[in-house]
Amino acid sequence: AAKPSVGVLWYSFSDTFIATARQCLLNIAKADGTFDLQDADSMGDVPTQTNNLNNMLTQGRDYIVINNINDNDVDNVIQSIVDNGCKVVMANCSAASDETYAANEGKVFLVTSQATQSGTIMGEKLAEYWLANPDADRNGNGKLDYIMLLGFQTHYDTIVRNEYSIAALKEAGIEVNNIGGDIVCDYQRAQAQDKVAALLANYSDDIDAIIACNDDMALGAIEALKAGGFFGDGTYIPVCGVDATAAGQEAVADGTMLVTALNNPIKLSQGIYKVLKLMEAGEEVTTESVDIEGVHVDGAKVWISYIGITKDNLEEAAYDVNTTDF
Amino acid sequence: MKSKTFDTKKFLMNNVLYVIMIVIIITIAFISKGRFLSMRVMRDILNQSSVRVLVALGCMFVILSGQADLSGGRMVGLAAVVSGTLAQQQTYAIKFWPGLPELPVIVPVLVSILLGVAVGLCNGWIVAKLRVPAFLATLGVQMILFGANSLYINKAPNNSQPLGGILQSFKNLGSGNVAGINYIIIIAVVSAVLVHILLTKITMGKQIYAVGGNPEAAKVSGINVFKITLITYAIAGAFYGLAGCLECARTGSATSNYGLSYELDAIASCIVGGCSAGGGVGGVPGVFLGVVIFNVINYGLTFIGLSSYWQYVVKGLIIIAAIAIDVRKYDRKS
Amino acid sequence: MKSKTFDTKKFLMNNVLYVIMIVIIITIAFISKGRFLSMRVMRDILNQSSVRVLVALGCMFVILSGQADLSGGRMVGLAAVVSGTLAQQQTYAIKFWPGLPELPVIVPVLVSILLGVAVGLCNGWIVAKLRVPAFLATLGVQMILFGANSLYINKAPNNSQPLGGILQSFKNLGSGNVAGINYIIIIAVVSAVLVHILLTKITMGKQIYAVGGNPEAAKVSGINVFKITLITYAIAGAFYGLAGCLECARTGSATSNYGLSYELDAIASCIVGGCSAGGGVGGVPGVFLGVVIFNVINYGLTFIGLSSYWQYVVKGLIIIAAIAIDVRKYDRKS
Amino acid sequence: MTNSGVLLQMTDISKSFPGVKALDKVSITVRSGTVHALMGENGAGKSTLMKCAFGLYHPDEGEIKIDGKSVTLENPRKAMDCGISMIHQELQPIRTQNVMENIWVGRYPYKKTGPIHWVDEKKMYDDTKALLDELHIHDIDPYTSMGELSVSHCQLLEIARSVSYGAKVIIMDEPTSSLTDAESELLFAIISKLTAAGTAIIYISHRIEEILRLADEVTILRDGELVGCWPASELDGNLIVNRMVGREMTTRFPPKNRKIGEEYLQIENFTSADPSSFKDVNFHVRRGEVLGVGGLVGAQRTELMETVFGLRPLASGTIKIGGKQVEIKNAYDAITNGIALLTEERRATGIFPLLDITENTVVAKEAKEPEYFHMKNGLLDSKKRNNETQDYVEKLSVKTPTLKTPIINLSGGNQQKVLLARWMLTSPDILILDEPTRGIDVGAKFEIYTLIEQLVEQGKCVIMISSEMPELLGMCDRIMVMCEGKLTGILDGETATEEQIMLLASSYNK
Ligand SMILES: Nc1ncnc2c1ncn2[C@@H]1O[C@H](COP(=O)(O)OP(=O)(O)OP(=O)(O)O)[C@@H](O)[C@H]1O
Ligand SMILES: Nc1ncnc2c1ncn2[C@@H]1O[C@H](COP(=O)(O)OP(=O)(O)OP(=O)(O)O)[C@@H](O)[C@H]1O
Ligand SMILES: [Mg+2]
Ligand SMILES: [Mg+2]
Repeated sequence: AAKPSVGVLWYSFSDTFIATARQCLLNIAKADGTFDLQDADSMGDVPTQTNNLNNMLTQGRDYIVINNINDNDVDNVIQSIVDNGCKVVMANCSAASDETYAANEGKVFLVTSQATQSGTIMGEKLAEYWLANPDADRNGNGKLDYIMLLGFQTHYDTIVRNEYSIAALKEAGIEVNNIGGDIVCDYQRAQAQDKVAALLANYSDDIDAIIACNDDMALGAIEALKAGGFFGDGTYIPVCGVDATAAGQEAVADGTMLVTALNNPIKLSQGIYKVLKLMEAGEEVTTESVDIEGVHVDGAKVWISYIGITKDNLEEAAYDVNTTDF
Repeated sequence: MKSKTFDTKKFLMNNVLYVIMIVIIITIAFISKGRFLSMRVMRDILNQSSVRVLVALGCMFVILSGQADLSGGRMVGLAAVVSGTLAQQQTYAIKFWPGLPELPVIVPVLVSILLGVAVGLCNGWIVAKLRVPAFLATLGVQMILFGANSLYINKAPNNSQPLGGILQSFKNLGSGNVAGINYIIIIAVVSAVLVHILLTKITMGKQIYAVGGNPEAAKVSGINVFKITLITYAIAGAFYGLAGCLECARTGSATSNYGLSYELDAIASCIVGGCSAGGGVGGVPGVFLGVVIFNVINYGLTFIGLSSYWQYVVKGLIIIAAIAIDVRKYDRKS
Repeated sequence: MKSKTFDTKKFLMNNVLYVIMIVIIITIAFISKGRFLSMRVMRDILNQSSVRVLVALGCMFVILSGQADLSGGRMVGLAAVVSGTLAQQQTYAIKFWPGLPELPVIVPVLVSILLGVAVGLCNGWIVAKLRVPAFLATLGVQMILFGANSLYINKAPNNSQPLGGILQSFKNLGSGNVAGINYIIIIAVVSAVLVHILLTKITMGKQIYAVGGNPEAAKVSGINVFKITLITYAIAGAFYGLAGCLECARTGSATSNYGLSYELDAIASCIVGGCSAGGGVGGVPGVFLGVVIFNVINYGLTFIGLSSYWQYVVKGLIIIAAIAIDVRKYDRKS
Repeated sequence: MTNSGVLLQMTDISKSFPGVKALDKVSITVRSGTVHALMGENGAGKSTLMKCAFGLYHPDEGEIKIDGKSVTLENPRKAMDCGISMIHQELQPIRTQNVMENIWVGRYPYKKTGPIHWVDEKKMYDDTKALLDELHIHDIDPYTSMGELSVSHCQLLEIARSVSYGAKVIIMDEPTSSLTDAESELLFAIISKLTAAGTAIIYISHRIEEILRLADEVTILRDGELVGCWPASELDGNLIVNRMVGREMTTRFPPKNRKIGEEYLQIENFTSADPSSFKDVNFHVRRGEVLGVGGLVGAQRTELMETVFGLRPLASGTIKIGGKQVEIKNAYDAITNGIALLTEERRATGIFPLLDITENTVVAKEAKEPEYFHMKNGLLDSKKRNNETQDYVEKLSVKTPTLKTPIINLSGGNQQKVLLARWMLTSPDILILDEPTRGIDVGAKFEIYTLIEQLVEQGKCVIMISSEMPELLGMCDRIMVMCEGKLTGILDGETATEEQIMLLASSYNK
């Protein structure tokens, strides 16, 4: 008999995190061999995701794994998949309404980190640094003057990282001041580097911190800071990133990046695959049956925790993309 | 007799592309063990082509008149967002315009189209009156549109979130059907037919070809080149607006990123469909075919599960090979 | 006397853009209370312009010869990734080519350039021999390049991670300087001067203008249009390759997304700088200025802390306004 | 002269371009039912004056009156509404559209439903057919794509178009320059029909015989200034020429002093790869000889010569130069074998419109001998390029403000001279000229003939395709005549007559 088939819709193959998770899921599926698994790229675009989903449904897949970006139409999207006779794993995206999970018990699961955590981690670590270093207020205005480097404007991760990092700072009782407004760098290093260079030329003495919605942009900012004379002679500006890419970890190691929030792509892939296996076997999805460290199950929701990676816990950032365990 | 030779040639030309498309379809069908040859696949492809057909039809007007238009994609995005904000449920928590009553479906549609026309008139005016080269003019407008869209969607309480809570009646426009044929397919086909009539049966259509074929000759023959330029951009804008509105209806959401690089796809479809980049040559059947070919490739390669990275490579190769074969038929004739 | 009038016109023409640029600079300086007028800002802007100048110079060759090239941006991306993988430290955990010894800086540079030339020759061959319209040909190549790049960078153990662990010697190429002037600025300026000489003082340069000015007439005059087309695309490719390699050196990293839409910026800079999209008109000083204007705007608007969304709007408006004023100067004279 | 019947009156018109005062207080008065010839050397300002009358240029000063009413002609549409139509000297048709669309462009016949104007294809076809029939243009189908037609057919259609407006004043800017004699006769018949009906024709031509035959009045310009206006009856050829060039000119052709040598170029069994083109053509040219090529439109003269030059594919046949068989696959091969070809379609295959005079002149020489203009360091020697260009500009009296002027800004005749300079500069052994004096004024023609004469005296070969009989008879040692792709005869230049040529040129016609 033909293997059960899985269609995976990733938000964007150009995204480092997704590319890694994707590769890992492919590796696991190949090694395990239970499923016939194929994936597609939504290219960061809702219409493309819609097209690809139709395509998958037409092919008559048994399972759909969807890294949904059509955030505000989630319930419809999921319901339409279920109505086509597929079971769904929502991957690394915002949750559907509770009714949707209730109405499709055993057919719809969510495997995700809480994206908001990534913002919170950056905010908390920055707050810690700020409170521990009185001279972190470089212009002495009593406010934390920060630059916020955004990915794509309407990308969910960008929105929550922006919002929750600042919220965490305020939570810690710190007054903040934004410099440069919304700086959109499309998650790209070169753009971040050029824009931070320009901001530095004007606000060199004011900037207290740089928050970037991913490591690439954080690294671009660090290059610009280096070119602007920072880091060399003890002048330091904290830079926060997300993803804990290999290059990001290096920067944390050499002290140029304060923190990077790790959303472990391996755990995401493992979690997705585990849920697929459990559904195929008709078993219940629980924290115990999923059995991945740092992952807990709450009904139909499988949560993976972000961890903040700093100099002190670098070893926790290590993961092996080529693993085939799950 | 001469007119007959010409038609045969034209017919043959279209044939080459049809043949190529059929070859692609058969190949994909073969790989997918026949599953590709189903009504559902056909409907999917037409469905996905619909919005693109509208964008390409709009773009075609500008290309026929000998100009270029890079603003199409971002106009689609703006229209998607604007129509989305006008078609939200009363109950939606972060309704964009909290005070706004639920509007009939026609309102966001009309607003999108009118917005498109307005932007198109700007494009045309900048090109024809300010004499800014079309590439730069429409690139500039593209940036402005994206900026405006970003600012708009960033308005509180929405704060850059993808639009949600779209009215079911509006979404039906994008996903509903009559007798199994989706509305958007009908809209695209009807538009194509109307444009075909406009271009071949109406004096204005002929004038567009004349302006694109040789603007100087058109001018000395008393054609108001300025007016024609304005009109082509305005019609293009109208189609982009309609397309954006339908894209929102179809997906039930909208972000400022909608429509990204649709204009390049549209230009490519037009040229694949036989439009000359210099203007004056081309028509609806070719452009329609061009769009469908692109969508067959996109859909088909995903259908057979080719990895996205390989899809780029294969798609690039197919386009180049198809056109390289397609241009060959001119050889035999001259 | 007569020749004098003409030169004044030409001088004035360049002046208009210079004047516009100076107005922009003064406005920004005014807003930033003078801080914009510093050596550091100038150096930053030139620094950020350098890679773009190289891409625009390459693109200019193709535009001058009357063709189009959309493959530039993705070629930059491919060259950035390839050169990055050839310039990693031995000790880097996920070294792309684990067995590879540390190579001298010149190797990745040369490989990038040669790769660019090879891709350029493909472009030229598809356009000139297969007669695929340049827009489609280079769009196809663009897709293939991106696909190839994505596949390459996805190779284990790297698995699509941004390249890291770039050798300091290689990074120095991008950020080092001599006498306070960055290497990349020197490379850009020297390239510009060489290209200027090639175009104005070498027969081949003149032939490129001729081919762009009227390919039929060029053919009749004994120019090998095929060869010139190949050469222009190859030179363009070489510049893209060099630019990509420097982009990697400058940022100390590379992903498959590097270079995204650089080709549009390059085309826009060329046209702002006075190149005709139809070919045969334009030159290095204009293109250089065009690139710098774009970078002054980009840099300046960020400098004064204007939010990205507003930047799009303002940038679009400035481009349209600048060119609308720029074309006016022809009026006064005829 | 009375003011009766004055249709168009232009008074004190001035117009300047960068570096040129093209018109300086020029006046012209055109009467109903007359042919008003406008004459002057290349660059005298004829086309510019007419473009002012047609609303394409706006005069810097001066007044235009139509039917006694002062008008401002903002654009061609306005001029047309005022009853003016024009045959343009340098206009290209819309190649992508068919014949009838080209004729009715901008005023397609239509049927109205509400605001919609449906193109009335049938009426358009019938009207075209009727128009072409009326003008005795029988061999063009209204559905033919314009791009497939020869230059002369395009020109005939341009004439048909201008007539179809039913205008009161028709401006004809060198209407016969790309027509053969037979076709020109067609035009003359049309003109007499029109004038009989009261239409006024403004007629620009460099062919004096035509002027003397057609014109009622002649206005002569020189260097943008009005020389004067005379009734044609008071003028003869010499008077016109003298007033145009401002000096005595007695002969039309330079004295011949030819020493004809051995056969140098031999064409054997030439058959085109295009089955509808020439077949099995054999001819030769001797050193120091001018070989004329005569024939009607469609005789495939152009195709034959372009094939010799390597621009079109050959099915079979050989070329021998100086007794040695050579292979010519493209223009470069031809040029390096000492052949030069001045093509017929100046705009399409001749000029580089936006490049300057120097670039336009040196391009072929540079392709042939890249080192020729090099300095010792391998860079181009601008001075040498300019000097050699300047030499030819003077030798051919090209009227241009500077060497840096884009060639598109030159008058048509002066563009032609620059192209001639381009080929002379390659110092060819075999110079093929396809309608070399098209649009060239008498003075310049004489200069070109003199150049040809000098070339043959140096033992070079010249092949000259021409549709101007007097030119063929006046310049050629032998005249080869073609008809529908076949060589129908070779006549001796000394003894040949126009009748003989015509007979051979039409000998394959039914
Ligand atoms: N658009 C233009 N820009 C610049 N100069 C021009 C332009 N048009 C014409 N001229 C110049 O004006 C002068 C008159 O040109 P015009 O075309 O009227 O001459 P013409 O008498 O028609 O000559 P020909 O017999 O060669 O056609 C020439 O010196 C020409 O170079
Ligand atoms: N009857 C025709 N129908 C279509 N195309 C034609 C016809 N006659 C000529 N042509 C085209 O016009 C161009 C010139 O052709 P050809 O050599 O036949 O003319 P020619 O006798 O040299 O005329 P001319 O005296 O104008 O130079 C060629 O491109 C040819 O294909
Ligand atoms: Mg502070
Ligand atoms: Mg003239």
